[in-house]
Amino acid sequence: MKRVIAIIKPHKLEEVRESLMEIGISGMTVSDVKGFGIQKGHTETYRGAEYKIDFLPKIKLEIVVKAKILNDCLDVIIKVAKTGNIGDGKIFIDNIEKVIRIRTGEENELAL
Amino acid sequence: MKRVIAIIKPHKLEEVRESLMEIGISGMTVSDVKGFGIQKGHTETYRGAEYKIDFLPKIKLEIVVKAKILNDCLDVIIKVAKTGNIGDGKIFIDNIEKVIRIRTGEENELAL
Amino acid sequence: MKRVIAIIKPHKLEEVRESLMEIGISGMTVSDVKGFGIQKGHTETYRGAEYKIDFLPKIKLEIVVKAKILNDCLDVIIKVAKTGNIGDGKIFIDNIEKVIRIRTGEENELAL
Amino acid sequence: MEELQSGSNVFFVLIGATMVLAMHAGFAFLEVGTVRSKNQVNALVKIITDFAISTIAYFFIGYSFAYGFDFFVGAEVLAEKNGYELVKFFFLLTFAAAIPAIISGGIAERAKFYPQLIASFFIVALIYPLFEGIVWNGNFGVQDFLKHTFGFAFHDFAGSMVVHGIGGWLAFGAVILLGSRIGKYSKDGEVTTHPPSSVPFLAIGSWTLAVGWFGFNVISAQSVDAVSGLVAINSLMAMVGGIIGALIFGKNDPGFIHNGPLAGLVAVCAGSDIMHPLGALITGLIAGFVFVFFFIQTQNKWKIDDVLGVWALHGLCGVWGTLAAGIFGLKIFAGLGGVSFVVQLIGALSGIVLALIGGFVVYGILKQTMGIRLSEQEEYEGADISIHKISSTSDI
Amino acid sequence: MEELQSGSNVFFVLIGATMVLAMHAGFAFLEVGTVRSKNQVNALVKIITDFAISTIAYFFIGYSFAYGFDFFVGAEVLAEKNGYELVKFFFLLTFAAAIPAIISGGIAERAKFYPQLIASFFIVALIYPLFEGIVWNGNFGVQDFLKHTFGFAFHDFAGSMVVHGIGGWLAFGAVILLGSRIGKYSKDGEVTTHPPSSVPFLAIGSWTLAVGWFGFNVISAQSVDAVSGLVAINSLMAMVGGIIGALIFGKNDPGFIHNGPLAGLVAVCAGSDIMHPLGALITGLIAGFVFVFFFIQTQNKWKIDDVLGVWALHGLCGVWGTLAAGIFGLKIFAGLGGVSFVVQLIGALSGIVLALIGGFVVYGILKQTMGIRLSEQEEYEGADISIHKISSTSDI
Amino acid sequence: MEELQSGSNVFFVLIGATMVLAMHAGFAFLEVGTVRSKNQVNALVKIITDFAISTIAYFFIGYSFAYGFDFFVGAEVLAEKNGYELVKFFFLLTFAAAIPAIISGGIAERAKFYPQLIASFFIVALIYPLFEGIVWNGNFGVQDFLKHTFGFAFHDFAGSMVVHGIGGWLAFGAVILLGSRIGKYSKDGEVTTHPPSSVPFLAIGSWTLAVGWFGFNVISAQSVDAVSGLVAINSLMAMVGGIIGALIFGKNDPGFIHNGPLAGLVAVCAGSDIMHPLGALITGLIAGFVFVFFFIQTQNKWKIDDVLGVWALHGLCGVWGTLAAGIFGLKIFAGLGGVSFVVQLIGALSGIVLALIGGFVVYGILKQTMGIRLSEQEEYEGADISIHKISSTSDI
Ligand SMILES: Nc1ncnc2c1ncn2[C@@H]1O[C@H](COP(=O)(O)OP(=O)(O)O)[C@@H](O)[C@H]1O
Ligand SMILES: Nc1ncnc2c1ncn2[C@@H]1O[C@H](COP(=O)(O)OP(=O)(O)O)[C@@H](O)[C@H]1O
Ligand SMILES: Nc1ncnc2c1ncn2[C@@H]1O[C@H](COP(=O)(O)OP(=O)(O)O)[C@@H](O)[C@H]1O
Repeated sequence: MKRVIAIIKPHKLEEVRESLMEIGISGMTVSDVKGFGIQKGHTETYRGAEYKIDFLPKIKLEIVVKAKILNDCLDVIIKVAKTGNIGDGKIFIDNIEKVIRIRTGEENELAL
Repeated sequence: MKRVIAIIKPHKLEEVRESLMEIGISGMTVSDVKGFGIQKGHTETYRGAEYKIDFLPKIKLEIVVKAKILNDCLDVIIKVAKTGNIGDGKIFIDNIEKVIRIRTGEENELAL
Repeated sequence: MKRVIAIIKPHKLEEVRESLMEIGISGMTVSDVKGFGIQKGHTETYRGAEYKIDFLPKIKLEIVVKAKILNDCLDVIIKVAKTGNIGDGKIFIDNIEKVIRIRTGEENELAL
Repeated sequence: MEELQSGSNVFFVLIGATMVLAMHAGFAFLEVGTVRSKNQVNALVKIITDFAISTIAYFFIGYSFAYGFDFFVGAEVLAEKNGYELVKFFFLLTFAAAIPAIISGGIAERAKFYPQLIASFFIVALIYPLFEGIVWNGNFGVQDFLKHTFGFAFHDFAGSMVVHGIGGWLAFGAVILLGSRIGKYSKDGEVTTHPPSSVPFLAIGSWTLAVGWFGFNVISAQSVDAVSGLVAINSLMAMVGGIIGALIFGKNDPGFIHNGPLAGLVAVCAGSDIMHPLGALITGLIAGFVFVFFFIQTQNKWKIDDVLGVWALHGLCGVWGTLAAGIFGLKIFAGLGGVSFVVQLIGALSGIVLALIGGFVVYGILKQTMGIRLSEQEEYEGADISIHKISSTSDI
Repeated sequence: MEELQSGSNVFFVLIGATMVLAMHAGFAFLEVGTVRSKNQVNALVKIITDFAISTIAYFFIGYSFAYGFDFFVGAEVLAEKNGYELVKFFFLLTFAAAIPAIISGGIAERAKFYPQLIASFFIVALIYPLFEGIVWNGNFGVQDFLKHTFGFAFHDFAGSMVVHGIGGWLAFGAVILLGSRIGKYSKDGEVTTHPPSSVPFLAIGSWTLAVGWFGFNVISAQSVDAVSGLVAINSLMAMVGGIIGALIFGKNDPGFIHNGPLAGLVAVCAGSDIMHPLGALITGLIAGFVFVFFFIQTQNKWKIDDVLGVWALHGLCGVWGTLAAGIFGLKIFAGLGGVSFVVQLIGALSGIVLALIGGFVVYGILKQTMGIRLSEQEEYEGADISIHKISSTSDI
Repeated sequence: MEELQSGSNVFFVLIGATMVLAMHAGFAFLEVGTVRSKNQVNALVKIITDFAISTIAYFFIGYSFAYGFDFFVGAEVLAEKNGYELVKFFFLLTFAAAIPAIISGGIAERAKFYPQLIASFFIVALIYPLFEGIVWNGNFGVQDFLKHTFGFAFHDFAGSMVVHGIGGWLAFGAVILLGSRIGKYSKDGEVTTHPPSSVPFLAIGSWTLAVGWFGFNVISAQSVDAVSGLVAINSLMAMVGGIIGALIFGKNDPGFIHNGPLAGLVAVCAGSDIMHPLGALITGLIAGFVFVFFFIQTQNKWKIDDVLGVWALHGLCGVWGTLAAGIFGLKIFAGLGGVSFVVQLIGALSGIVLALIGGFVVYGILKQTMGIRLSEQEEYEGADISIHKISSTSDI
C-alpha cells in the first residue's frame, strides 16, 4: 500500500475531500501544519516593531491507498488543489508496509 | 527500525501511553489530527443554517521502535485503543532508515 | 529522495530554519506536536488536585531532500537544535518514492 | 438645595452616558464574537475609532444642527448649573455614535476601513441629527404639525426609530452596496455558514449591551425627578420577552438567544414610558420572533449578507417597537395613552425613507469615489492582517 | 422636592438592579471559564434563559407570594411615585434569579436543558419567595415570634442566607441527584481533574460578580437616604479578606483566588450593615478558608461533583456569614448590635432545611419524570453540540 | 432633607468607587491580552491580590498617613452621616491601589510574585500617601507655600500626577532593576517582538478602564452638588483625542489604538475641571502622540523592556497632563484659570523625583534581599506554570 501525503492550501480541503470520495477513497487523516517554501509569508507589525511570519497555514492530508488506485488519487489531488499560484503545495508518496483496523483487527487492503 | 503510526480516539491516549510504557517503549510523538472515515461527523446549526462537520478529532501517535518489539507494540495498541465502535482508528506501519538522538548524536537503536 | 523528520524544541525552530536555508533547502513543513520521552513533563494543580502533564510541546519538521544533501541537512539540524539537555529531540530518516509539485506537475528532484 | 437638584441631574445623566458608552464595547464584542477570527481586530478598531469620529462630528456639527446649542464659549459659561448641558451632550452623543456601531455589524468582514470612518462622520454630523432634531427637538415644526393634525405627536421615548431604526435602515443600504462576502453564496445557490468565531465574546457583547440599555432607556428621562420605574420594568420585560422569543423561534441557538434580549430592548425603546409591563413583554416576544424570522430570511433566503443581522435587529425591531408604542401605549391596553398608531406609522415610514436615501447616497458616493470594499486578496487574508497588520491572537 | 426624593430613590434602586443584573453575566462567565470548552455555550445559554424564566415566575407568582404586591392594574397606577415599586421589583428579581444562576454552576456539564428551566420556574415562583417573604416581609409572623422570644429578629441584610444559603443548599440536592460527571471518579477511587477551560473567562466572571456585589449589598438599603457607607466598606473588607484567605489557603491557585472575593462577599451580606470593618475583614478571611477547605473536601474527598463548588461558596459561606452577623454584629465586637447568635443559628438552620427539602423534591420529581441528565453520548460530546448544535469557538 | 443630601453624596461616591474598582479588572485584562499566553494567569492573580494587599496597607497605614483619619472606633461612629467617610476611603483606596496595578504592567512576564506583593504594600502604605497627602490634603504646608509664593497651589484634580505620574515613574525604577525579558533584545542588537496573546482581551481591558475613568474623574468632585459636567465632557474629549492621536501616529495598530483613550484620560485628569473641551481634545491628541512615540522609543530604541509601556502611558502622559492643566486651564485658552504653569512644573518634577527615588529604593532593597526576578527556567516556562502551577487555557 502507498501513502499519499499532500500539503495543500487550507481552503482547498473541502473540495479535495469530496473529489477523493468520488473515486472511492473512504478515509483520510488531516492536520493543520505550517509551511515554508517559495511562497513568502507576511510581515506583521506590533506597536511600531515589525516581525515576519515566515510560515503559512497549510493542510496536510495523509491518505493510505491500495497501490492500484494511487494514480487516480494523485490525479484528483493535482487537479483539484491546483490554483496555479505559488504555494499550491506538494505531494509526497511513500510505502506503507502494513495497515491494521483497530476495531476489527483486519489487515492491509481489508483495513482500508 | 519500524515506525508505528496509530490514529486513535482522543480519550484513549492516556491509557495507550501507559500500556506502551509497560512494555518498555520510552518515547512517542503525538499530534492532534482530524479524521475522516466510515464514522460520520455531525451537523451543527448556526442561526437557522446547518453545516456539516465532516472531520472528527483524532490523535495520531508516532512511535519508532526496534523491529523486534513491533508486534508487542501493535498488540498493546489494538487491545487498549479498541472500543469496538466505528472510528476506533487505524495503525500504519512503515520503515525508518535511520534514527539520530540530537542531544548525543547516538544513532539507530541506541537513539531510541 | 529522503525525508528528514526532526522533533525539536520549539524555541529552536527559527534558528534551524535559517540554517537550513543557508545550505540551500528551500522548503519544509512544520507541525506542533506533543512529545513524550525521557524528559519529564510537569505537574499542574487545580483547586487542590494535582494532575500530570506528561506531554511536552515539541516541533516536528518534515523536510524532503535530495539524497545527496541529506548529510548536510542532518549535520545542520544536529548542530543547531542541540542544547545538550534531555529532550532535544530525535531525527528520523525514511525514504520518499515520489514528489509532485501541485502547481506545475513537476516531479521528484524538480519538485523540491 | 438647588445645587443638590442640579448636581443630582448631572450625576443622573452622567451615569446614563457612561452606561451607553459601555454599550459601545458591547457592540464591539458582539461583532468580535460573530465574525471569523481573521476579522476580530478590525471589529474592535472600527467601533472605537467610529466612536471617536462620531464625537468630533457631533460636537462640531451634529449637536448644534439638532439642538441649536454649541460649545464655542468660555469654560465658565459651559460649567454653569454643574455643566448640565455638557453631560446632556455626552448622553446624546452616545446615542448618535450608536449609528455607526450598528452599521459596523452589517458591513463586517469586507468593508474598507477609512471610507467607513468618513461615512460615520457624515451620518453623525448630518443624517442622524436631522431626524433626531425633528423628533426630539421639534425642529421644522413637524411634531407640531402631527399634533395638530392627528392629535398626538410622534412618540419615540428612547429611540426605537430615531436611533435603532435609522441605524438599521442606513445599514441596509451599506450592505446592499457592499455585496456579500466572498464564498458566502455559491453560484449554484448554496449558502455557506460562517459560525461565530467565539460564542463567549458574542455573549460578552450581548450582556454589555443589555445591561447598558437600562441607562439608554431609563436615563432618557434626562432628569432625576422625571425618572420612571415604568421604563425600567418595561425594558426588563421586553428584554425577557426577547430572550424567550429567540429561545423558542430560534431553536436554542446561542446566536439567536443572545440577540433576543437586544431585539426586545430595541423594540421597547419607543414606548417604554407608556406601556404596561405586560404590553412590553408581548412587544419583546414578538421582537424576538421578528429578529429570528427575518435574520433567516435575509441571510439564507434573500441572500443579503448582513453579517450580524443589524437590519433585522435594529431596523425591523425598531420599526416594530415604534408601532408597538402606538398599540400597547394605548389606554385600552392598560397603557398611559397619548399616542396614535397612525402617527407612529408615519414616523416609522419617514425614518425608513430618510435612512434608505441617506444610506444609499453616502455609501453610493463613497463606492464611486474611494471604493468601500477590500480587495479579494485582502478579504481572503482577513481584515486584521490586511488593514491592521496583526492577528487577533498569537502564540509566539 | 418630593419628586427629587422619590426620583432619587428610583434612580438609586435602578442602579442597584442594573448592577445585580450584570452579576448574572458574571455567573455565566464564572461557569464558562470553569467548565470544559465543550460546555461553554451551554453555560451561557443556561444563565440567560434561566434569568428570563425567573422573571416570568417572579413577576406572575413569586413576588406577590412574598410581598403581596401584583402588577395587574393599569400603567398609570404603577407609574405613581416615579414607579418606585417597579424598580423595587426589578431589584428583588435580580436576587431571586440568582438562585438558578447559583445552581447552574453546580450541575454544569451534564444536566439537561429544559428540566433545569422548569426547576428554575418552581424555585423562583415558590421556594425562594417562601423564605424571602418570611425573613424580609415578616410573613407568617415568624420574625415577630423570634423577636418576641429571643429579643431580636433574624438579621439578613442582603441575603447571605436568603439568597446565597438557599441557592447553595438547593444546589446540593440537585448535584446529588444528578451524580458526578462521567470519568470524574474512576472505579479505583482516583479523581480526574478537569482544569478550567479558560482562566481569563473565569476571571471576567469573578470581577463582574465582585463589582456588581456593591450594588447587591449597598443598594439593599432600598432608599438613598438609608444608604450606608458602612455596608460598602464592610463589603470591601470582606472581599479583600476572601482574596487573602484564598491566596493563603488555596496555594496561589487562580481558581481559588478568583472565588475568594466571592466567598467573602457571600459571607458579608447578612451583617454588612452592622459589623465593624475589622469584623468584616475577619469574616471574609474565614470565608476564604471555608470555601477552599470544603471545595477540596467535596470534590476530592467526598467525591461530590459540585462543578463550580457552589455549595461550598454559596451554601457554606452563606451559613457562615449568617452566623458571623450574630458574632461581629454584636456591640462587644464593635458592631452596631441588634442581633442574636441564637436567632441567626435558627435562621440558618431553617433555611438549610427548607432548601434541602425543596431541592430534593423539585429535582427528584423532575428526575422521575423527564429525567435531568444528558445521555452518556451527549455528555461525552458536550452540552454545546448535543443541546445547542454548535461549538463555542470556530475557525472555519 | 439632610439625609437625602448626605445619602446622595454617599451614593455618588460609592458609584465612583465601584467604577474605579472595575477599572482594576481593566488593568488585569489589558495585561492579560498584551503578555504572552504563558503569563496570562499571573497577570490576573497579580492584579487582584495587589488590590487586596493595597487595601490592607491603605486601611491600616496609608490613609491615616495622608488624611489623619483612622477606623479604630466603634461601627456606630463610623456609620454617622450615612458613613460618608467610609465611602470616601473606599473611593480613594481604589486610586491608591491603581499604583501597583500600573507597575504590574511594566514588570510583567518575569517578576517574582511575593516580592511584588511586598513592594505594593510599602508603596501604598507610605510612598503614594506621602505625595497624595501633600497635594490633596495640604500636608506639610507645601500647597500653602506654593500658593503664597506663586499665587496658586499645585492643581491636580483627579490625579494625572498624584496617581498616574507616580505610578508610571515608580514602574520605571522597577523595570530598570528587573531588566528585560529573556530573548527580547539579542546580543547583536535585534529586537524580538512579542505580539499580544489576545487583542480581544486587551480591548476588554481598555474599554473597562475607559468607562470606569468617568467615575475616576467626575466623581473626584466627592460630593454630588460639586459634580461638574465639564469634567465629564473634558474626559470624553481627551479620550477621543487620544484615540485619534493613536490612530494617526500609531498607524492603525490595535495595541496603540486601545491605549490611546487611556493616554488621553491619564492626561486630562489634572485639568479636567478647568479646561475648555477644545483644550481637552488637544491635550488628548498630544497624549496619544506622546504614548506612541515614547513607547516605540523605550521598547525599540532604548531597549527598556516596559512590557505594557506604563512609563510612557502613565508616567509621561501624566506629566504632560499636569503641565497641560497649566496651559489649557488658563483663561487665555478659555479655561477657568486658577493655575500656574510654573507651579504645575514644580509639582510634576517633585512627583518624578519622589517616585524615582521610591521605586529604586523599594525594588532595590527587594532585589538585594529576596530577589525580584524569576529564574531563567521559570521565565521560560512562563509565570503561569511556574508560579501558579496551571495554564491559562486547557483543552483536557
Ligand atoms: N522540501 C520540502 N519538504 C517538505 N515540505 C515542503 C518542501 N518544500 C515545500 N514544502 C511544503 O509545500 C508548501 C508549498 O511549497 P512552496 O515552495 O511555497 O510552493 P510550490 O509548491 O507552489 O512551489 C510549503 O508551504 C511547505 O509546506
Ligand atoms: N485511508 C486512510 N488513510 C489515512 N487515514 C485513514 C484512512 N482511513 C481511515 N483513516 C483514519 O482512521 C480514522 C478511523 O477510521 P473510520 O473509517 O472512521 O473507522 P474504523 O477505523 O473503525 O473503520 C479516521 O477518522 C481517519 O483518521
Ligand atoms: N520512540 C520514539 N518515537 C517517536 N518519537 C520519539 C521517540 N522517542 C522520543 N521521541 C520524541 O523525541 C522527543 C525527545 O525525546 P526524549 O527522550 O525526551 O529526549 P532525548 O531525545 O534528548 O533523549 C520526545 O518528546 C518525543 O517527541
